[in-house]
Amino acid sequence: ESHADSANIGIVLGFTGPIESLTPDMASSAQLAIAEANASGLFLDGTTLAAIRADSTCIDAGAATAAAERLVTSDNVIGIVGADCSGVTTAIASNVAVPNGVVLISPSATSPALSSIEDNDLFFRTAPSDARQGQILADIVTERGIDSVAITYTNNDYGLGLADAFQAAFEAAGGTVEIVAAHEDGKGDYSAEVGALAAVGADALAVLGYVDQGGRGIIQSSVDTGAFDTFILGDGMIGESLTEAFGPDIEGTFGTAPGSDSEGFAVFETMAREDNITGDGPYRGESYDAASLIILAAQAAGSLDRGDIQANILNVANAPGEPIGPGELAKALEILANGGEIDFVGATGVELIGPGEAAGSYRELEVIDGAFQTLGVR
Amino acid sequence: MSFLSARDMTGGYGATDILHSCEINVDRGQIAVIVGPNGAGKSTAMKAVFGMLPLREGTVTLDGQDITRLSPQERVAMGMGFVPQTANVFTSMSVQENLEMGAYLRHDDFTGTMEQVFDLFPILREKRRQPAGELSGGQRQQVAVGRALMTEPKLLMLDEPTAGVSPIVMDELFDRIIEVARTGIAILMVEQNARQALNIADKGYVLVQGRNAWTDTGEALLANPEVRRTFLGG
Amino acid sequence: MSQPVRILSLYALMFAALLALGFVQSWPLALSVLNMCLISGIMALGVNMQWGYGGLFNVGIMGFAALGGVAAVLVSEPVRGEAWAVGGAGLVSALLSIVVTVAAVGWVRKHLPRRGRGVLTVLLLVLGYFVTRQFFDPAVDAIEAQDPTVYGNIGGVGLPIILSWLVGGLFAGGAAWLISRIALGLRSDYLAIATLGISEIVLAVLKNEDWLARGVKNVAGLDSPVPSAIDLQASDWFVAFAADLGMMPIDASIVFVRGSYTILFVIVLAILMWLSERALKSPWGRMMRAIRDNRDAAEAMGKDVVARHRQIFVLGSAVVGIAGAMLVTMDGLFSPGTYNPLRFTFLIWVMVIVGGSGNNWGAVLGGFLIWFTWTQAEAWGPQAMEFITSGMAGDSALRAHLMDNAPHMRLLIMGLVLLVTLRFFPKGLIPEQIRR
Amino acid sequence: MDILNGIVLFANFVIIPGLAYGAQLALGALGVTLIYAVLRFSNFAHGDLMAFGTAATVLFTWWLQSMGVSLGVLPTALLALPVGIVAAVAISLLMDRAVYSFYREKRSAPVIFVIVSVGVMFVLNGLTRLLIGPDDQRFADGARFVIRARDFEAWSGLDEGLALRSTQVLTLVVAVIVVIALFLFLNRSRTGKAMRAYSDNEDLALLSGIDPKKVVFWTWVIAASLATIAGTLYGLDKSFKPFTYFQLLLPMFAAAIVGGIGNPVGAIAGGFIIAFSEVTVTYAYKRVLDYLIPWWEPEGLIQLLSTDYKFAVSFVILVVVLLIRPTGLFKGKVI
Amino acid sequence: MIRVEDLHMHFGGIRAVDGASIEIEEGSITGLIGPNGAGKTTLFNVVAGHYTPTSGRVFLDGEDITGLPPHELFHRGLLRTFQIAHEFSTLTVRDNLMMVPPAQKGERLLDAWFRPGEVRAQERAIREKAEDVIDFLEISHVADELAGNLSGGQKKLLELGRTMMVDAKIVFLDEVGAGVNRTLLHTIGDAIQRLNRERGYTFCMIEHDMDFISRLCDPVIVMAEGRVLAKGDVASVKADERVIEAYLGTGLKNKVIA
Ligand SMILES: Nc1ncnc2c1ncn2[C@@H]1O[C@H](COP(=O)(O)OP(=O)(O)OP(=O)(O)O)[C@@H](O)[C@H]1O
Ligand SMILES: Nc1ncnc2c1ncn2[C@@H]1O[C@H](COP(=O)(O)OP(=O)(O)OP(=O)(O)O)[C@@H](O)[C@H]1O
Ligand SMILES: [Mg+2]
Ligand SMILES: [Mg+2]
Repeated sequence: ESHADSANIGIVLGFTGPIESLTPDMASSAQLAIAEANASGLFLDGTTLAAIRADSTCIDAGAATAAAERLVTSDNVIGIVGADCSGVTTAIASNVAVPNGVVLISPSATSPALSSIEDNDLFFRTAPSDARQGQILADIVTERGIDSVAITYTNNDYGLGLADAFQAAFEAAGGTVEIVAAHEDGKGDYSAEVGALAAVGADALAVLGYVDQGGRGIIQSSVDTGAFDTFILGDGMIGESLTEAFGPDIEGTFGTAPGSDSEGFAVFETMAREDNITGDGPYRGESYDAASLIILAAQAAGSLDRGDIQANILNVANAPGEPIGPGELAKALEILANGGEIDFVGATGVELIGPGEAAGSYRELEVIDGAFQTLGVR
Repeated sequence: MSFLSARDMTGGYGATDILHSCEINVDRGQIAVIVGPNGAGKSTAMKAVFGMLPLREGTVTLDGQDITRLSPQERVAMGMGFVPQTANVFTSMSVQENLEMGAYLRHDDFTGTMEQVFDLFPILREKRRQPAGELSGGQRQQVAVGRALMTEPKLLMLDEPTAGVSPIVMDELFDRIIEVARTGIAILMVEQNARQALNIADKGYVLVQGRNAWTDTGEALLANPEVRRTFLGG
Repeated sequence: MSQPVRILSLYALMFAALLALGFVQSWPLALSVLNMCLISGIMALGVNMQWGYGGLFNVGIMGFAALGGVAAVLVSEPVRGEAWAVGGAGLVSALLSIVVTVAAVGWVRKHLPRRGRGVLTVLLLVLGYFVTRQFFDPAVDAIEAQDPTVYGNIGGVGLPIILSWLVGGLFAGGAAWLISRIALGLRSDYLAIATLGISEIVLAVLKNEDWLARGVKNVAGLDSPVPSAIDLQASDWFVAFAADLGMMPIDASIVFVRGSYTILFVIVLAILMWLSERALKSPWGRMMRAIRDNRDAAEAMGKDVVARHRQIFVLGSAVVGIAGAMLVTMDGLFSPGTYNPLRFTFLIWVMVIVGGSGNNWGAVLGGFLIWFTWTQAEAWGPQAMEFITSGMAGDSALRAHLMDNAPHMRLLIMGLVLLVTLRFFPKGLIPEQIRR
Repeated sequence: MDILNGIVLFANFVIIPGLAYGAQLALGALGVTLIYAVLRFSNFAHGDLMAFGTAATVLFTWWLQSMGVSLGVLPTALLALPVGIVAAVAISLLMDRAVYSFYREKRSAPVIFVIVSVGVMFVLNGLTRLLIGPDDQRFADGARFVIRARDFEAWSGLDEGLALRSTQVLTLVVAVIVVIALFLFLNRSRTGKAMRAYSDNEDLALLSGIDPKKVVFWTWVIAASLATIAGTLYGLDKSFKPFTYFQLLLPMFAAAIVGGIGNPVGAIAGGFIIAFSEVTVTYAYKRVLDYLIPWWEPEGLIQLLSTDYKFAVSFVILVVVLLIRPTGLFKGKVI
Repeated sequence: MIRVEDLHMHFGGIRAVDGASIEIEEGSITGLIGPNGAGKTTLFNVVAGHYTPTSGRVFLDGEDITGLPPHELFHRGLLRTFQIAHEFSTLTVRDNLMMVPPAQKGERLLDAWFRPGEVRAQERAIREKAEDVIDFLEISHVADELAGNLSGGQKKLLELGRTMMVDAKIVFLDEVGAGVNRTLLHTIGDAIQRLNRERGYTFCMIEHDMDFISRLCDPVIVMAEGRVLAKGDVASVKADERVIEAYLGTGLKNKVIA
């Protein structure tokens, strides 16, 4: 069987707009996987992969649809990594991916509602649904003996979903949630939110937002006014820039981030650093994994056909087979070429369950001596 | 050649010409008055002399110097002052500030001139702190003239300075214009109160459809029955 | 160039560009861009009514578009009996207490003497607020607790979604009517900031009142007034039909779906355009322009300026609402997070001004051009950057930095297109036609 | 003691943040209002001009920091500020020459300028990101706090802390100085009056010998300097991210308009109104009241409205102010 | 016909109208004169509904019309012109006139959309009327020009023309003569007299041109500092010492030196 010399993978992320500061690193991480496959020369007998980026704008469904449409119908991508924000992701899934039969793997859309869209089994995500994380986070908080918290979440489906899950689990475990307040990302000032949050006298503040967005503003304001010292962080808040900025001020702060073993992610971090991906925003590992899945599924299918790729995603993502960590794509391609089986683990411990989403194991992290340390995996 | 000499002025706002070879001359110390029906192009001629309207043809010279290509503010610097017919005060600025703006290019002490203006228009002294936009129509007109007087120009151009001012103020104003002219300043004005204006005019221009229809001394024009009938209301 | 010739040639150019997109890239893409162009054109038409005819500086377009959008949800979603069972009574009671409060306040303001009226009004309002909350809060909590990850809202009334285009217009028009009672006395920029504020309030409500349309959790999978591509691909007749046309079933189905929308949108636009043109060219249009030119004089000439302003404000907003409902229908998704002022207010304004305010054809063309650029600049940006950096060494740090930030060329290019167009057409592509 | 605690608590979470944010908005609004007052349009590019000027300042600050230059307790960025200002002024003048002047000559309607400024906004938006990228950048150094909350507790023996950041003090002081200076400049100085005259009636200004080029030049110089100062102070206090600066545009406009656009004093007042309406209405007063009225044991948080509606609230207040005073608190312009 | 009772209009501390009481007889041409800033225009503005007075009442035919908006007064037959011309600048001169007649079918959207025939018929009639007015004012050469491009005097004529488009009961003219060519002003004066005689219009006019006033007006009301200073026929007013001192003056001091 002969293959084309080259094939395209689409990356649809919000390069402009509210999360423009997160997306460059996510895209680079996805391209890291593509570069790795290309470097190995093993992908489908030497077919070269190219990444084509398109801008989802995060919020403008119309523009995102047009962008994805371009990738699919004009650039003939074999699969799409993306999108980011749930709204545009839904729009792309139902208006472009599904009608065209193209696989869409989102590294960051975590909304539970996405589990139930009509996707013809074309939509996958490497970021787990928020429900589980909320539970785990609540467990950790309870175990640490904190029994009253204030919650602030970024006002979108991710934040709200996570906040709801966390609140439910925490209250079920006997804790009290004193106040829940949303914050909008990208605003100029968060003293109003912090003022309200601080006024209730909770032991700790759960910040379920993004590390370089409103979440950071909340922490900044809280630290500055001395409102809280301990923060409970969702996965979107984990990032070195936080410890760089606030280091000693937030000692003892803890949180969760997806990932089965700290090793895998550490490897990925090193790879990323070597590739000049200097930021530490969320969803970089997930992006790498999403791109890897498309590549591996194509390899397993032995074809660039969109339908074949879709059929193989779950096969490569889950056991049985040889576990594959980050940086081991060459090995995986080799195994698949030889007809073997793999279980892609990647940077974040990929395990797709149910309607094609990550099962989600989480690392528990704590700020110790001004840096995040992994305490364990759940 | 006259102090101000505009010759052969032809041009307009768009495709059609409003002015057709229009000519206007004023000497130092002279009062020249332009009269004519509405829409004849009197204001347009004034604007053309002041460089606010591009001329297709013709030249304007001041004191022998060709100023046809100069911008309005360069002409101000050369000693020309102008009171337009409409929108002739800074509505959001106080009366006093309006007068100060008239003296914008002067670097000497102009309090004396301002006192003179206040003496001429006593109401303005009372209203000096009020925004000009809140003044009555006639009061505004007084501010406008006052502003131009503040520049102490060598050539003073007034477009219907007496429109809307009361008779007593109009008389004062004409008196003052005569006085100003006597100090050697050239005065060019458009008037619809044509009879009074021609009365004090050394020179009168009757403009009809952008052309010089009659040019003569004020007296002679007043005496011309044709002019009287068609433009001065009998 | 005479006006009709100008209109024809500019529209021809625009369609040529869309055709080129179809030939060079793909037809589904061209059609989806065209559909959005049509929607943008309608929105621009609505804004043009307000600004171009009436001189009303409405910067709350986003809010009206969102109201139209929520209509799509409320009209088409199936009735959720469970939600109404647990919270319906509460919601209805809350609504009733609002009505009673408003009626009471109205009565007080009409019948009581000036003195004491203010205090009583405030008292009544406070009382009404608490009574309403009394019914409202438990009802909302109950509704939102119903299966929150998938529903947690009251659903809709289960009618065909295409009806929502009308309802969306009514919603937006109704809101505009309310606003006009409050804010239309304001002028120029003051009206602008007030409408902007009100649209932010509308959005805050849509984002945070989950019981209504799920708030930031979005409503996805809305009905479609046209057959779905998947169904078409699965039906034999269509596959056969596609084969007859010599197209792949997938491509054919997508073109079919998009094309159906195009036809619907064109019909709506045509009707609105006919009404607007006719209105603008009638004595009504003359009166509106007179009001815009000089409000005081129009008032002195016997025109009820306030009523006319209200009328045009309501109509224009309703048109925006219709477009908002159409947009949500086509996306199959209602997502309040989508609505931000840049995209839904300022971009529309850019359309109107670039196209030519005061001229319906201009405003619609502006909608087309700006939307086209908005989507195409997305691809042009990186291409332009590729070109700019092509002279640099492959591994230069500057090049890497520039390529990384290439997506931001999108806005830059958008800006340049806008500036260049307005430079050559300072009054818009098809300026207001003043002489008749 | 309790009363003191209550006051300190309120000051720490409402008064001080409100003042600081208000001053930040006010500084931005001043620039908006100045452009509006003189050039007669709402400049949508102001937020991105702020971002651009600040980006230049940030880059130069980094260079200075890398050279080991520092200002001790004060942030190094203050040293870099002139460079940022020069950059912002340069780009403003360039934009004016390339874009706005054309429409001025054409005597275009204000709305054309507004839309053109949206175009300029897009361009600046792209340029800033090409220059420094879209990310969050930190460039603050020096002493962050005048008083820390914990230190205050220890020092005063109170239960509640009070934090005061140096940037807050700096912003407030600068805002006050700038507004006084601007007010005096516009109302007293020759150039300032010329600017007002020009904005009032361009033709008549020409007739008075005012050089429009000079007026326009100074307007941009001042507006761009204000933008850079505002942007840098804001960035020092929070952090620098271009997108946030764009987002600041709306509250800044709201501030300028509610105060009465075209009026510098109005801009300041407007800034504080917007800031305080955000902070006070959504604040949960429970603990403050606990201190002040110990015998009253209120249920709930005594929060007038949840923070979800913080923007809605500030806009409601804005609309109410406008209904009472249709051209803003300080009689703004109507164009 | 119009009765103004103890009218006050204050702007902050400024008392523009300060207790003026005026009566305008049906069928008269009443002149309103007075020094600049006497409050004449402000009085007009109050009567025509542009300002709500600080205190005092205005009656039209015995009916209290204080505070009614201008457009309602228009429909009761009360028209006014503006001292500073308020033309509709982006409408042509003809459209400026044609927009005036009330109760135009085409101004109602439903009719404009669905009854084009009736609208057209009405338009024809209005257009004819507009042409008459244009001819009368001698501005036919600029009939298709934008009103914003007219000369100062032409705008004044247009102001007057608008009031001629309808059947009014009473027309308030605020210095229509200022800036209008004297010969044309004569014609306008004739027209005013004709309208007054033939159609029974009542006029109240502010004017500074005493010749014009003398020719048309009886009676004449003199205002100063917000109050009525004198009232009577032209001759008596002209002879009134206070009026001479405050308003008329004694003529040029510096006589012309030939
Ligand atoms: N909006 C306003 N605010 C403050 N003062 C005003 C306002 N309108 C008018 N005035 C003042 O009221 C007084 C009367 O003004 P008005 O325009 O009625 O005079 P007038 O009699 O029409 O004079 P003229 O003959 O010059 O037109 C003036 O002193 C003027 O300054
Ligand atoms: N801005 C303009 N654009 C186009 N045409 C104009 C403009 N201003 C004036 N005109 C036309 O030029 C002609 C002459 O106008 P101008 O203002 O010079 O008249 P005028 O003699 O001053 O009349 P008046 O005594 O009424 O002030 C008029 O027919 C007028 O319609
Ligand atoms: Mg004139
Ligand atoms: Mg007057």
